[in-house]
Amino acid sequence: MAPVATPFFFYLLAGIMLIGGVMVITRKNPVHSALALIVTLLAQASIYLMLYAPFVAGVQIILYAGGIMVLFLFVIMLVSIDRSIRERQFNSQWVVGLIAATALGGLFIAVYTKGTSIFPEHALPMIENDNTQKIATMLYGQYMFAFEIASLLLLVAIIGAVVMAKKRI
Amino acid sequence: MESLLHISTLHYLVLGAALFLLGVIGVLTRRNVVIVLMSIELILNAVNLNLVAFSRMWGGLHGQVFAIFVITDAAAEAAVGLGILIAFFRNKETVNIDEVNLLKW
Amino acid sequence: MTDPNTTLSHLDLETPEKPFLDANELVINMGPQHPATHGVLRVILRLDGEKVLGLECVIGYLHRGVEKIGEHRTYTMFNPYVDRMDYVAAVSNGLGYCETIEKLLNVEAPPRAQHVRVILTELNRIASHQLWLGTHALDIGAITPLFYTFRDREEILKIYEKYCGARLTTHAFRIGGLQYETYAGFEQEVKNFLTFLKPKIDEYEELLTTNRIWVERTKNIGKISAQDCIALGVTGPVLRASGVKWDLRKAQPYANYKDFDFEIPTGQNGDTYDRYLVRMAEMRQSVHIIEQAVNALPEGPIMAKVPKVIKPAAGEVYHSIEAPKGELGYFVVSDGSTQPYRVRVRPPSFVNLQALDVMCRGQLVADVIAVIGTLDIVLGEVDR
Amino acid sequence: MGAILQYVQSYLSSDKTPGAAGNMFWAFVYIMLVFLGLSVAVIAMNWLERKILAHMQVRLGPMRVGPHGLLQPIADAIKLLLKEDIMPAEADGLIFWVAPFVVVLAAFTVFVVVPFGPTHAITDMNIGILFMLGVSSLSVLGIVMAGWASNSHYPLIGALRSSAQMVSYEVAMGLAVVSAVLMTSLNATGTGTLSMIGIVQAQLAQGEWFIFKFFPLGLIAFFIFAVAMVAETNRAPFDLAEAESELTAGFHTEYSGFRWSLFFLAEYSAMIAVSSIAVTLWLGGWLRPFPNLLSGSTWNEVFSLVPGATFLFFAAICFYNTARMPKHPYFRVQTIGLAGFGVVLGLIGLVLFVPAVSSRVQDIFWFSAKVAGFMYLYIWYRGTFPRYRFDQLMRMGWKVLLPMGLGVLVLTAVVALLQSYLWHP
Repeated sequence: MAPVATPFFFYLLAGIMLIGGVMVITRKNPVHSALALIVTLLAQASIYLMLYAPFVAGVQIILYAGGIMVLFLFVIMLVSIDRSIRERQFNSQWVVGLIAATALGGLFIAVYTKGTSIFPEHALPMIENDNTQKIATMLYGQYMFAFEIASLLLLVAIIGAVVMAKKRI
Repeated sequence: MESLLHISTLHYLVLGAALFLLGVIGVLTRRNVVIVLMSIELILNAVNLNLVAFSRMWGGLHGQVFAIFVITDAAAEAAVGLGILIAFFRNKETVNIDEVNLLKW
Repeated sequence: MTDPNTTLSHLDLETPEKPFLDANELVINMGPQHPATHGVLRVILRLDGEKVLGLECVIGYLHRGVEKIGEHRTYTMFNPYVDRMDYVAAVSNGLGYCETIEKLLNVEAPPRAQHVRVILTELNRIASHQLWLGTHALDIGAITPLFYTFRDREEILKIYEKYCGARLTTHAFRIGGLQYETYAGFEQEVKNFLTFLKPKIDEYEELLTTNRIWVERTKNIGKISAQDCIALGVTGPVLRASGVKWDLRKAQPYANYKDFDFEIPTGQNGDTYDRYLVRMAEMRQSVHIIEQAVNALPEGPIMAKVPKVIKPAAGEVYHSIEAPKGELGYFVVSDGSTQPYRVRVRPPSFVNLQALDVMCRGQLVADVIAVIGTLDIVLGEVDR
Repeated sequence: MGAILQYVQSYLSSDKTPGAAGNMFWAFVYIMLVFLGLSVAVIAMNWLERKILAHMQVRLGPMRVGPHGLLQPIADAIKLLLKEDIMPAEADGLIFWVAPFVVVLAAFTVFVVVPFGPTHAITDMNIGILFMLGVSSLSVLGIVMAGWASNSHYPLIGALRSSAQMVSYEVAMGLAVVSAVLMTSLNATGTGTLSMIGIVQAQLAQGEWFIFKFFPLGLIAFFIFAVAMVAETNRAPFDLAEAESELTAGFHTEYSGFRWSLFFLAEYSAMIAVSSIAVTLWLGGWLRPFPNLLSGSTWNEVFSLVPGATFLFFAAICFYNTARMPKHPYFRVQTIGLAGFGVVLGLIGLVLFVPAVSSRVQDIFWFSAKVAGFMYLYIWYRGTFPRYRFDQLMRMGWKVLLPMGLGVLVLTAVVALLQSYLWHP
């Protein structure tokens, strides 16, 4: 069954994502932030499904929500958070940060209001059924080099993480 | 109203931009390193959303492939970032980004 | 995270509160209400992650003042109390006490009584080892051996029940011999039990000895050297598993153990696996001893000439026997009255428990459980 | 009204899953059926585990509530529902409250794609197996949340342990799954599939269950998965997260009553879920045994009788035990109950002999029978093995299973490549 990009689901998921995003940056307790981020990520996976990208959605769930976020939670539990909760939550440059972010937002609005015309009215047709196969062909064909580089990056990241986190090597 | 009910690529882009902004605000204003790292994840996700939305718009898969690369990158970034965080925490016993000032003597 | 109420002595645990990732951090109270501490033992663990940096045992939760009670009871009246110390090896406790008082009185139990004593005590050793095996395996996560050993231990308890009416705290022996003559068919029942038990011991070994997980969980865990054992006064299977051939039944024969032929099983590594093997071998040796004793059971009286009111001459005596858990000693001081002036018990569990810290350092939390199990402690005896 | 009826009927002749056919009514019915079946399976599993474990351990197990303790799980459920729901004062309320639901949700959602038969699945996703692995990995989150929110040492250590364990074994599990998925691509077009139904159909097309494919490669991959799935569900001998001798009860130490029972429910449905992955990937899913050796319509007929015969066999066991019940007025109700249970089983068996029913239900029967085999294995492990220590567990995951998984994956690819060159040069 082709996913139906109904407005209802879009606005529901977008609402969840935005609320989750706001929670991420406002909660005192990092565990709450992480859980809000997980909700955001899962909603985003659903949005990927609406965008005819089931494989990316699956990867999003398995890697982001099931992998990276567990890592985050793990670390949050390892470092004691009692102290940081009692402290001030926002840094001293928060006014500057907000102004910069607002400026960036203004930029986005400007670009999107000006550039709407370049988007085609209707999206081009897309077949969902062999999405995974096609992605696989591209990953192992056209993007082979990038794929290998990414694997190298992961290897470096693993070694780096181990070197930094381990007390005695 | 009509444009609100017909979900076009622009809707996804606006959502992505909003998430990006949230992430930027988080990175710029929070003191807790963990939350800063999570805000970076938000930014990366906003980018992914745009990539997949554009991929949908053009009917190609390059955007999706690129999104997968970004997710890989995010995993690497999270692993290294959290590794640094743990090393930092062990030395300073805090997760406060204001105190990451070893270069400032 | 640190419990402010923990009393700390040799383990300088009073380091300031430090986060979990750092060394010397986590202090955990295991027990006294922990399912794997075999009663009310409280262990203060100092952990680095899951690695044990040191630990301290806090005991006394089951203290009933048995030694003090002894000073206010006559020699005969105190006899049942000793059963309540190591309640899974009550017969051994009784044997030790009775022999101590006999030594004080200079009487000797008649041969038939000696034989019956050996039979019942060795049966008790088997029962105690069975209970140890079941609970030890349960601690390591194998739940099935518990039911097998309890099924077979039941047969021993049935023999006790038929002999003296009690199953656990038997009060089987009296000063100077036995209270009861064996019941009709006692010898046959014991023999039947031995033929029943031999394949069962193989069955326990089948479940565990070559089980890879069991071997991985017990080999090189809780190692203790022979020197450490001797320095700490550790006795029993724990000492023998470290390679010291020391068994009071051979070294200072009591009762009539010198009449029987048996081996002292020893290990080499002093780890949990060796202690397991030593205890399994001891069960087979006990079977062997009982076989000899029951086949050579002499006729005759079961009670020596002991006065109705026991009033030993003033003096003191120390006598120890090889209880299932190690050297069980009684030091009794008499002032010539009907009540002991002082009774001091040297319980094997209490002394063996000292080795816990040595055995657990550098191991993981899960190994502490295995080591507590392998020490085979009974808190009733530790706290008395 | 007629339109609705037509909508409902339109699916019946379809050869697709309700999700694929886009029929919301039947999708809903299937969801309800799967949910119901799963609940019944968990209840039955509860009883069976206690009984089988008890018989392994020379004891009887529950005997009081109902004949042979058949009503024990229901009594337990009532007890758990009526118990006071305790929340520690220092706990993080919201997370403590949400955690069990997350675990249950993750455990139940995976059943959306489990194929009980070619048409008996709620839906058939293009990314089926990826979806299953991904969603089942979400249950880690619930466990971590529960352990952290309890604000107590033992639950926290239990949660850390189980999250580390599940994340580690997911890697080996994923590699084993990939090698099975690789085998699906051995067809004319050379493209495999991630869809659960597609995987079983690939086994049907290749005429071989993947456990026997490229012997022993399929077997090794299956073995890796079979070990990893026990670790993934936190069951013995990998039940470190709830090792009662070490951590009292692990991450759910502070839970009681209804919410504790949700963890219980999630654990068992997760066991069923991973078993169904294993069955789908390596044991031919809903396919009947010996499709090649005992082929032909006669054998098809014979095998179609098996479901009914199985139920009749269970009914016979019930009647045998009814006859063995003590003849005492005290046991009258229990005897009648057992006989009634036997009658119900027998009636189900008889209904299963009706060809129309049998042909539709056969797939479900074979699938469930294979899953039941795995459930028995779980119980058997629990009765036999001691518990691994945490570092040993990690060493096994990373140093044994992971290299093995990589090796099997590479070898499978090499063999598949050689085969394709030899066959289509």
